[in-house]
Amino acid sequence: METIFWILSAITVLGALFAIMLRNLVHCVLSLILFFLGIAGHYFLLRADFLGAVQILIYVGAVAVLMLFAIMLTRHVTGDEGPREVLGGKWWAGMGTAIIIAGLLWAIIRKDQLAQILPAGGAQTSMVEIGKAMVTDWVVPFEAMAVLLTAALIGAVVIALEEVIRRR
Amino acid sequence: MGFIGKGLLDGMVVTARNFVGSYFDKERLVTVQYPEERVQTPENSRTFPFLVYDDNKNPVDTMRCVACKICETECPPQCIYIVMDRDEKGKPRQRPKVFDIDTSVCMQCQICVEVCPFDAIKMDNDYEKSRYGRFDELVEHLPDLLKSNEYYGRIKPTEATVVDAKLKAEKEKKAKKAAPAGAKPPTGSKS
Amino acid sequence: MAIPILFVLSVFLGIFAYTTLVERKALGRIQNRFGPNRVGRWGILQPIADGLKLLIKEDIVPRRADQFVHFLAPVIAVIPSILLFSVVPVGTRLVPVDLNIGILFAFAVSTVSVLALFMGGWASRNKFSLLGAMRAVAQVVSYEVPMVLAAVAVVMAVGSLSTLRIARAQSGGILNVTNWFVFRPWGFVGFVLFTIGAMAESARTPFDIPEAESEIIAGYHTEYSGFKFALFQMGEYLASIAMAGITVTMFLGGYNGPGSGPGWVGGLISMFWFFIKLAFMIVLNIWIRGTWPRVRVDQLLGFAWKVLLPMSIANIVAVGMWHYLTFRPLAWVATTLWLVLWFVTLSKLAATENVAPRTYRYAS
Amino acid sequence: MEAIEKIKEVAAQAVPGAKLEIINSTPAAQQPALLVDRDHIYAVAKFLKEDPRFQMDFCSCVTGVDYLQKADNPGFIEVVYHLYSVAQKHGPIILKVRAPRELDQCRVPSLTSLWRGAEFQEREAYDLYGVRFDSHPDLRRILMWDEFTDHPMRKDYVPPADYEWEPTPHHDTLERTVQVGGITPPTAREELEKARKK
Amino acid sequence: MIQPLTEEKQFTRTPGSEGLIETQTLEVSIGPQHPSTHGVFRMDCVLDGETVVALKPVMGYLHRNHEQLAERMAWLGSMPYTDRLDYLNSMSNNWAYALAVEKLAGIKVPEHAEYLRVIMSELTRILNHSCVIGFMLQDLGAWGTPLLYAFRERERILDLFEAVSGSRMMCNYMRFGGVRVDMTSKDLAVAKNIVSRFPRFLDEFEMLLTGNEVLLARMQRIGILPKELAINASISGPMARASGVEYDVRKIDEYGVYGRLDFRVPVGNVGDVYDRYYIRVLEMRESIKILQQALHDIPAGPHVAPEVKLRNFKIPPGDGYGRIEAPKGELGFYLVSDEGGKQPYRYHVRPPSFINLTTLEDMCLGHKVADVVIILGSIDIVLGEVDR
Repeated sequence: METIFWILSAITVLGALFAIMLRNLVHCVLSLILFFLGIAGHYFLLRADFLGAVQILIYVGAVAVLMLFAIMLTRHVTGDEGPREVLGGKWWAGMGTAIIIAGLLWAIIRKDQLAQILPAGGAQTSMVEIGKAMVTDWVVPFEAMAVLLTAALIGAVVIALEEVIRRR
Repeated sequence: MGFIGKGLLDGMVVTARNFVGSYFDKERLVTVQYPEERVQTPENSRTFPFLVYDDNKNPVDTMRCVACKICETECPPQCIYIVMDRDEKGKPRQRPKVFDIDTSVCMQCQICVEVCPFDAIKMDNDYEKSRYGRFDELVEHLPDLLKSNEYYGRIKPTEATVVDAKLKAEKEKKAKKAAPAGAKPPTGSKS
Repeated sequence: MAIPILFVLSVFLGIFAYTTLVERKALGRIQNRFGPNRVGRWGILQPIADGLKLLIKEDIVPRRADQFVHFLAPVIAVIPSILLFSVVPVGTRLVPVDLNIGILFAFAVSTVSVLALFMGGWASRNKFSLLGAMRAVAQVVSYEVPMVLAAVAVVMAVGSLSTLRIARAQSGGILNVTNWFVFRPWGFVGFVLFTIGAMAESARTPFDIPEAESEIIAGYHTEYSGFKFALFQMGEYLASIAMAGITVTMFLGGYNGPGSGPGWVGGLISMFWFFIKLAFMIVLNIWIRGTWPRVRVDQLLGFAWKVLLPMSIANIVAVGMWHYLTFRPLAWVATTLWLVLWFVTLSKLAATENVAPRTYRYAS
Repeated sequence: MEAIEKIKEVAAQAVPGAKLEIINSTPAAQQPALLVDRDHIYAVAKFLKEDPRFQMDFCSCVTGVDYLQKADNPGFIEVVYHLYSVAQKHGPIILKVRAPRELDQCRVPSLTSLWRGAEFQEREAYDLYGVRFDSHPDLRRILMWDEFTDHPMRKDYVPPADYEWEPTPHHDTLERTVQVGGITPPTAREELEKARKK
Repeated sequence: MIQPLTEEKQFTRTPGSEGLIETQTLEVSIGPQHPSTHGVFRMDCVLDGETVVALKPVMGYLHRNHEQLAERMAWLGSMPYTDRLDYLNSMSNNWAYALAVEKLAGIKVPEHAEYLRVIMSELTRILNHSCVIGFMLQDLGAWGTPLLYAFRERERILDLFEAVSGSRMMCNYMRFGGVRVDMTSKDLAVAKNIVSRFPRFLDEFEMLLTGNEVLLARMQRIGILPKELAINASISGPMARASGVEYDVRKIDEYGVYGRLDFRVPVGNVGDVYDRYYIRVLEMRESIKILQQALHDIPAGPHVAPEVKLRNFKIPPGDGYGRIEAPKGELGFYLVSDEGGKQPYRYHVRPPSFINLTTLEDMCLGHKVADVVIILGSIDIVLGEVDR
């Protein structure tokens, strides 16, 4: 288990690093997918099967593919981008961010109960519990999210329609 | 009209019928498995020309071609090359010394056959002429081209009967014409 | 656990090899030809010959291609297809992995395969490949939604995502047959929707637009040769076989059939039934491939969003009705009416002037 | 439809200044043509297309013919238009127009603006005969490749001697190929030697 | 096939896309090596996404200067070369050339020969149309099923051609003043058999295709060619008739014995790909009618005019144009004879499929790449004829 954890972690971190460091945009997205898959692997390792599957389904199957699609529609898909400097001259900004995140993480690990290792309940329970939680305790945020997404959807349609009309 | 999707289902009925039919109906499965099975080519079928001779024992002397070069001039892609044979004194011998047909150029149009006044060149129906070489091996020379009248009669019986009858009649006419003139009767009858 | 996995790897790869042969033979007969019949009797060794040929072919990579991604794409194409088999219950005693989230896992894995198509098409640096990749992405993303929704109907009826439990839910009834979901109104509609979705997902005719050979040569695998090409083909065929297996599990009763049961004998019989049904699905695929022309990419997307999606949502409602109307005859009538109503409405909406019979006149 | 003399008369009235002439076909074909001068071909064609008596709305065939210099004329390129009427189902009226053979003077007005059907055919005539059609929308080569410089259907066209050796039984062709040089397979030389020995 | 990708040349901005999402057009060269260009033909397409915004046909890859070859040989010598123009329909090509020469030389063709010509050319027409529909469906992605059904029926017709003329495709069957060989009574019986069973095949073909919803959705309202443009662009044959042009050379010129035969000319209303498909089906049915009459009425007599010489055939100086309704459209031969008259001074083919390509771009604009190939398929080109 331990070994698998480390391998997965390495994959995840490498994926994340490549995603920001590679030159070619499509390569970046592919690395991002690697990162998503690593995260999904972690979920599986934690026996949160449902979350892992959803992670793949949503992030790999939909989000990343949409990103690729967007790149293809708008960019020079076949051409390489010019050399990109990671961080550029603003290395101090990156350092600052890293320090802040490290501090936060440290605080969380020290204090919060999130860091406590809970007994894994298995996939079935996790799925049932997620479902129950969604429609009981968290029903208001859940619905709010739904409304928000619907609004975004309608907005996108309206914008697209305007363009279609203008094009005619 | 029916419902949406009826046309699609109709199509599937047709293909299913053909699928089953191909196992039972010879009409539906027209493929011929070539090296094992062969189609009987019809009599008129033509591939490349050959030269007809009459006597099996002496093909070169009894070939009908007189090297008149009509086919050479009329051949649309100009795949025929003829050199007339001459004896030592340079007198024409009324037969070709060289008769080449380039089968890579020949387009099997049969015009040489039609224009030949001597019925000397005819169309073969042998279609297995593939060779390994692209150049010289595809040029057919006189020995390859000579084929007997029996062979001609075998591959194209109807046509050959007509030709034979015509030649015979011509010959008799010639003999009749020659006889009163007091010349020698023809020897070495071809019939 | 090892034995089922070995079983999956060997048996399904064999099925893949011979599916290609059966497909070529059947297409040949549909088109009044013989099909391959030269390698061995009835061409029985043809798949082996094909494999050997593809193995020893030169592997050509375009000079300007993205070498690494170009190499990676065919590998990625195969992995999810093989993973899909892990959740397909082949018999009562033979389930490779009984995941609680079986169906969800299947969908999650199958979405990854689109990445392979995209990577292959993008990395080839060929405009036709690129067009193919774009089409593949658009198509798979669109068809995922109605397909998942069609599966949701079954999940709702069973109350579980586990493929094994879905299969078990369809046992019983007369001869172990009448309880198959396809013999329910919502199940039938779901079956049709899911089959269409599965065909589109695995890019089979009439939805083979990512590799439409008459339009964009070979789509995303235009620039692949040799074994990489074979891997693409393998991934595609394996995915379509696995999708057929999932369809069988969800709608056609899975391994259930007359005589199937928990014992060893029943287990063997249940495997027999499963493979019979799988063969039926494969033959249906081939038959359709031999008959229908290909749809166009925008029509395909329009069909997915305008017809399949509303229909699958209506189907979910139908399952809800089925669940709450416990008086079965009433449930039958109500769900059937509901679904027919939707079908008719959607057909009316879909039928524009573009699809209409014509009349012709003769010149005077 | 009226006889060609009538058409000539009507056209001469409609297009003042046009020099018209009747050219006969072979005696059996009975397809006399109307020779129009270059400056008035467009007007005559437009008239024939639009006049309700003719309505020649279908330009069936456009082609060039190269007439070499002869005793009685200096040689010219002739462009022939075969016009039919779909509306009245009659025809053909054949229009001919002549241009000098010299490439820089070989120009005639394009009739593509009257009949789209002439577009590719005029391009073909340009490609094969070198006739420049003025105001043609897209006068490029169509059958030969763009880099080709000559016009192969002209009667005085000499094909370049750069063709590949073919196994021809005609030894003069073979000889010429070898003489011209270029890349000839060794078999060609052997073949020639053989032929010479014969 | 595909030019190397150069950033500057490859992408240009879509016209009219200012202020919208920035998209780039893609220049794709469909052909000359492409599965559905029916030979070596190229279409330079500019695509916006999948939509065609510009398209230029490029031809000439199969150019062999057929016309110049003909000007270097005797009149008869070109006859076998006409087989190679539209290699699906050698019989009607032969007829067009023979007709033009007969027109120039004033040869009267015996009636028996005229009937033989009608039989052969109508058989050619059903052969061509069924194959074209097959090719078109191939372009639509039907995996060759309709094409192979069409080939199955074509096989019987080709067998008849071989039995009569000696060759399946390069028939070289017609001669000035008639045909080369007479059809025996056995051949006529075979022809009758073909004709009697062909409607059954057509019914099966239509059951497979005509009502198919996918096919309707793919074909209807695609590649519309308006009637005015069709006439103006000299479009002929089934393609023009699908656009509503009531023009059939068989009816207008009444060459051969068509004046005596009873048949109708189907005409479409919309002028889209579907009309072009269905007009061909209807034309096949009419051809069957013609064949039935011709096979029934065929009189006895010589199969070739006896006064026409094979060798030293000469035509008096002058020119002339002869045309027929070939399966692809109006096929004409413009011939000029010079002094001597032993060979053509000018020999020009009016190839229908070449001229029908004129409006390819007009029909394709605004449609998808997938439609371009079926529009091209519905034009029915044969590159042997386009490039000559």
